[in-house]
Amino acid sequence: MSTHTPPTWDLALRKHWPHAQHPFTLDVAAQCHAPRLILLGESGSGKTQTMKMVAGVLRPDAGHVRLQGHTLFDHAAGLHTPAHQRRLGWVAQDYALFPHLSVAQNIGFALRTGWRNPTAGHTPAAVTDMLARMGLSAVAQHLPHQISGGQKQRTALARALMSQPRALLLDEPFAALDPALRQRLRDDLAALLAELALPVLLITHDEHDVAALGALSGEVLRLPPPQR
Amino acid sequence: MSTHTPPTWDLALRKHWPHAQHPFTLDVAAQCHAPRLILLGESGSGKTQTMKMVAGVLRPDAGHVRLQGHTLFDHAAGLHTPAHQRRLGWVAQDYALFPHLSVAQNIGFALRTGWRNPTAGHTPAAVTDMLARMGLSAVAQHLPHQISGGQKQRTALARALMSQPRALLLDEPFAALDPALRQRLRDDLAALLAELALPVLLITHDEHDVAALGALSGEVLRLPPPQR
Amino acid sequence: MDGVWTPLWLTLKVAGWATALNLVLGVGAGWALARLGPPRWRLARDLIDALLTLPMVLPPTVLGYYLLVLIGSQGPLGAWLLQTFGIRLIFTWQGAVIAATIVAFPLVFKAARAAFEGVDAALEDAARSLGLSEWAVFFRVSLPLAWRGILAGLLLAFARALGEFGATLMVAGSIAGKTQTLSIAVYEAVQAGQDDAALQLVWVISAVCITVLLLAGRLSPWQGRAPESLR
Amino acid sequence: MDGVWTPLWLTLKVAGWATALNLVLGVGAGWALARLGPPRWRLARDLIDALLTLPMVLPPTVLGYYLLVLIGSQGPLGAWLLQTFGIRLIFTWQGAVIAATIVAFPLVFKAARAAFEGVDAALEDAARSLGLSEWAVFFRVSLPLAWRGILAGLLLAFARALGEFGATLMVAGSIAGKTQTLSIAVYEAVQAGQDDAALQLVWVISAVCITVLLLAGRLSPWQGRAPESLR
Amino acid sequence: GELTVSAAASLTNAFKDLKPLYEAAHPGSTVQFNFGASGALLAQISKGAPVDVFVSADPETMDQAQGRGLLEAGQRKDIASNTLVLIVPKGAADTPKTTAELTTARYARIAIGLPASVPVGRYTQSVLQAEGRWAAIEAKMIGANNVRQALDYVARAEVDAGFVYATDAALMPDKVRVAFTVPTPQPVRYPAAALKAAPNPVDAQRFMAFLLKPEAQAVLAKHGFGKP
Ligand SMILES: Nc1ncnc2c1ncn2[C@@H]1O[C@H](COP(=O)(O)OP(=O)(O)OP(=O)(O)O)[C@@H](O)[C@H]1O
Ligand SMILES: Nc1ncnc2c1ncn2[C@@H]1O[C@H](COP(=O)(O)OP(=O)(O)OP(=O)(O)O)[C@@H](O)[C@H]1O
Ligand code: MOO
Ligand SMILES: [Mg+2]
Ligand SMILES: [Mg+2]
Repeated sequence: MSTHTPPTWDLALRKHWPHAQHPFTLDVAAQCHAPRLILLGESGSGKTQTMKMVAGVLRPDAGHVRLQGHTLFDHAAGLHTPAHQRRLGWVAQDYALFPHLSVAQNIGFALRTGWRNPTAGHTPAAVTDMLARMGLSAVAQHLPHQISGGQKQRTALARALMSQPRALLLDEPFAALDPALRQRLRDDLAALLAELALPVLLITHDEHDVAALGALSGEVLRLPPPQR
Repeated sequence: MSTHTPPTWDLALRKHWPHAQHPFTLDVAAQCHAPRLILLGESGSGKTQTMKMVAGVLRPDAGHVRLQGHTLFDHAAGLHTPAHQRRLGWVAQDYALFPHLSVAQNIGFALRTGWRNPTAGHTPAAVTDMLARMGLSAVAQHLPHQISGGQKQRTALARALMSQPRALLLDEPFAALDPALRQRLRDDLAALLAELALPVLLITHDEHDVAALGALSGEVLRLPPPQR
Repeated sequence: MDGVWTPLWLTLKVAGWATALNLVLGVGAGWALARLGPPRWRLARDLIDALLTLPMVLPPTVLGYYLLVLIGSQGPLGAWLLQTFGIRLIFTWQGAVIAATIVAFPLVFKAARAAFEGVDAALEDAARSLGLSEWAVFFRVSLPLAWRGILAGLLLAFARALGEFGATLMVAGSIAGKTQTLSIAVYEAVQAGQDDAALQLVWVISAVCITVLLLAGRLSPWQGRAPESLR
Repeated sequence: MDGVWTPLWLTLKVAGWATALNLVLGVGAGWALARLGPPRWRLARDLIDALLTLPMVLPPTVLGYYLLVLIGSQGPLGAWLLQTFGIRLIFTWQGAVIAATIVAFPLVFKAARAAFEGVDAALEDAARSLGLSEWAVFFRVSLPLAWRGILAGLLLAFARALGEFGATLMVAGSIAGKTQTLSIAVYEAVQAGQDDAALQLVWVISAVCITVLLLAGRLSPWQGRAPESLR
Repeated sequence: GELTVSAAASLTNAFKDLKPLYEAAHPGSTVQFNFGASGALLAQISKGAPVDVFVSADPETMDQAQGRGLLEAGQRKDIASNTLVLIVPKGAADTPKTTAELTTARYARIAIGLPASVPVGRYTQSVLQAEGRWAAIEAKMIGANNVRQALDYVARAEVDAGFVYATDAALMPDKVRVAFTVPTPQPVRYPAAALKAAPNPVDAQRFMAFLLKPEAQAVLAKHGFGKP
């Protein structure tokens, strides 16, 4: 790796939330040459909000976001790539599944970016494969409110993976899974990541996740505890 | 403990979900004399649905629910205590926080059962205490969409504890928390439970939770994996 | 401008009462159709829904005529009211309230039904489990969460009640100072070729409507999530 | 019954077009007010909202009169249309469509605004992050999730367009077989004291309305979560 | 006492001028008017509206009232008359002299009150039928909901001619021009009657008498009405 290689993740973000009782200011900066960046911090320290800013759905007050040398956001330069052009596979903490679409339709959502949703009747082969890999084949035609917490989380993960992202943003991707399944998916994902060489920004509370997904080639960004 | 003491938890539940592609049938039975019953099972095996039937928000097709000898539901006898008379502190997997109420109002929700919500201005002393205990004082006046995942989970837990329940139903109560906070709350809760001698029905993926909350005086009900 | 205050006050009284009655009736009916009965009664529900929408589809004058047939002192309901309580509704402002209420009812009812159907049932379950009776669940969870949609319906109903004159005119007549509302006055001014007076009244009625709508917009204590995202 | 078919067909044509136009206009305006501009522009938004509700508050006949002034061949808009495109709207069924559209517009607009405001912005964000442009987000997420509320508004608008005649009649003139709608026919029958004929027409119009409402109820592909809980 | 008079809408302006005269002549009495379409007024009266005096715009409506037994025979008196006129827009190039000219291609649209419900339309129809021109002119007819609407159409030059009452034409001298007076087979008369069920029979009789007094007739004449 030459010294001229730009950092995988180059984040500098400032954002202030005004609130009558308890305003919150987030100020993070990290340059990470490893492909994985792990965000750690207490509950409420700003991990999820940081990830939203990287995803492009929340606009920082100042700073920049660069991925492998590509600038996605630069306040000073007035540059802001809209979320839909960032191609980042984001798994939100609360999953954000589309309640009007089946599990299969949710997973196939990003396969077409036109103005029509995937049809309910026909499931593309790639989606069928993904369903099987995630152990979701049985609930493929269920709506989100008809599946369990763990099934929801796997659907969100599968949906992000199907979008052919150039990086993954994972907000506690295995929190709702039982240990066996968590282990399996973690290994699966690690293999996939090794293969695709995808950069990852990961939020997790589980050291095993860190070990499996980050330790080999990861750095850790630790957020300060929230002011009380 | 005399042999005549009724079991703490006496569950026999059957429920069928018709679904065109993949119907699901849940059939669980357990008699547990220990105060804690731990529900284990793969993702999608029916843990959350079982808990909903115990809480009384989902009606089983057959069976019964008895808590320390009190019958809450008996299909054969046509008996069904409505949820609002069961006094079970239920922490749902997705928290089910009231989006129109602040964290403090959510926590104080059950203090009055009349037709008016707790006022926004005044926070009762009991709620203030609970906020402090849960590390939520700073976000007391925030609305649910303004707080983090872990803060949501703690709010749900606090709300259930404030309702003076005669048993607790906890659906992965610490999944969204970081290890340090999890440890602290788990110990807090264990102490509280020991003091109040409250029966608990617990769903968790974390062996440490089992160890801390269940092992001393717990039994485990293992649900069969979902049919694929 | 002097002759404006009496009809203005009367109009506000009639529209206000009609809106208040519809708050109770429309919200009640909307809630019942959204929440009562098993899901498979859908056809029955949709049929009742369609029937309750009918006041919208009849020309107001025609509706007013049938109302006259019903509550006139010769009509089945009117005769009973007159004999039992000595109440006469024709040519009274109370009659105007009834007419305006019926004309505007579907607006609140349909808005309320859609709004209640959009409320997450899991939140109602959570409230039940926290010890709330069905009544308390309604007032503390369902109603606040459906309020945005219901308020939209109520404001439409208020505006409609302000502007309605077909049915009102039939039932209440157009008696200056007694049952002549602003919109009837506008109508009469236009009919009588008094374009200036008509336009003046149109300004008044529009100003009233805008004021009330703006004030009522503040009535929504929970504004919901402001769109924070970027676009 | 023979004389029923022509006005019936005309009525459906006018109401159908008015509803379709409002689907575009009302949903567009509702979305714009719900999603555009920063939250602090709330007063401006509420003011526009109130202005767009005004067609509701004017008696339809009066509205029709002003419409005549505007789009009549001497009116500013009408004269321009006539000179530029040779289009004359007065006394045509297209004129009736315009009148009915304006009268029913607030019903769709307000329902749509409330429905879009109820859509979870986090879902729209998720769709953006999955590569969807704003247009695609609108059609694939916002619109389906707001559809229940919008449909309620559309059905009201359709019913209102069926029943409206004050403004329609003013603009379209009652030309037998050309612009005479069912509700005008009912109105005339009632006015002329032909109670039997009126009642017959009322049955027809009610049947049409109920049929359309029931059919449209099926138009909601996503029925949302059926209340599964107990009560 | 208080007197309620239901009067045809076309009398609105004239009757409003009568009110102070009557009240001055009969101290202690107040009149309230209820203006509307004659048919609607009849419907209200026959359904029990508390009306003392009814003034309709055509004899037919009063005949119906009599037929329903709402007034004693001999109680009705004609109080005014009107004339049917053909009007054209002020700026019209030429002025027709006879109804025959209306059948020419120069007159494409003619506003006529709907004969089924608008009295002026009924008079027009009977004139044209007697002249044998109804079929030709009906094809050009733009139906108006009431006479005022026909007047507006002519005033705004949306139609080439229209049939209205002389009193209506007098409302807009600067916008319409009276082409000629149309002689009607039956004269256009406004009958008035005190009603059987009048809550205030004494004042009803007084008002009937007042309507025929010279000062009242002078006011009616000022508004363009003819002698009864
Ligand atoms: N709209 C808002 N207004 C005010 N404060 C906000 C708002 N949104 C978020 N916050 C605050 O921002 C802080 C960071 O939230 P964030 O969701 O990023 O935490 P987190 O690190 O992901 O925590 P967790 O591990 O519990 O999910 C929280 O303390 C929260 O109260
Ligand atoms: N309305 C429904 N229709 C059909 N199937 C349903 C419905 N609701 C739930 N199920 C099915 O019931 C099963 C049990 O769900 P439940 O939420 O109880 O799982 P769980 O054990 O809590 O899993 P997790 O650990 O992932 O939360 C799931 O496989 C789900 O697909
Ligand atoms: O449609 Mo109406 O009768 O003019 O209010
Ligand atoms: Mg978080
Ligand atoms: Mg679960």
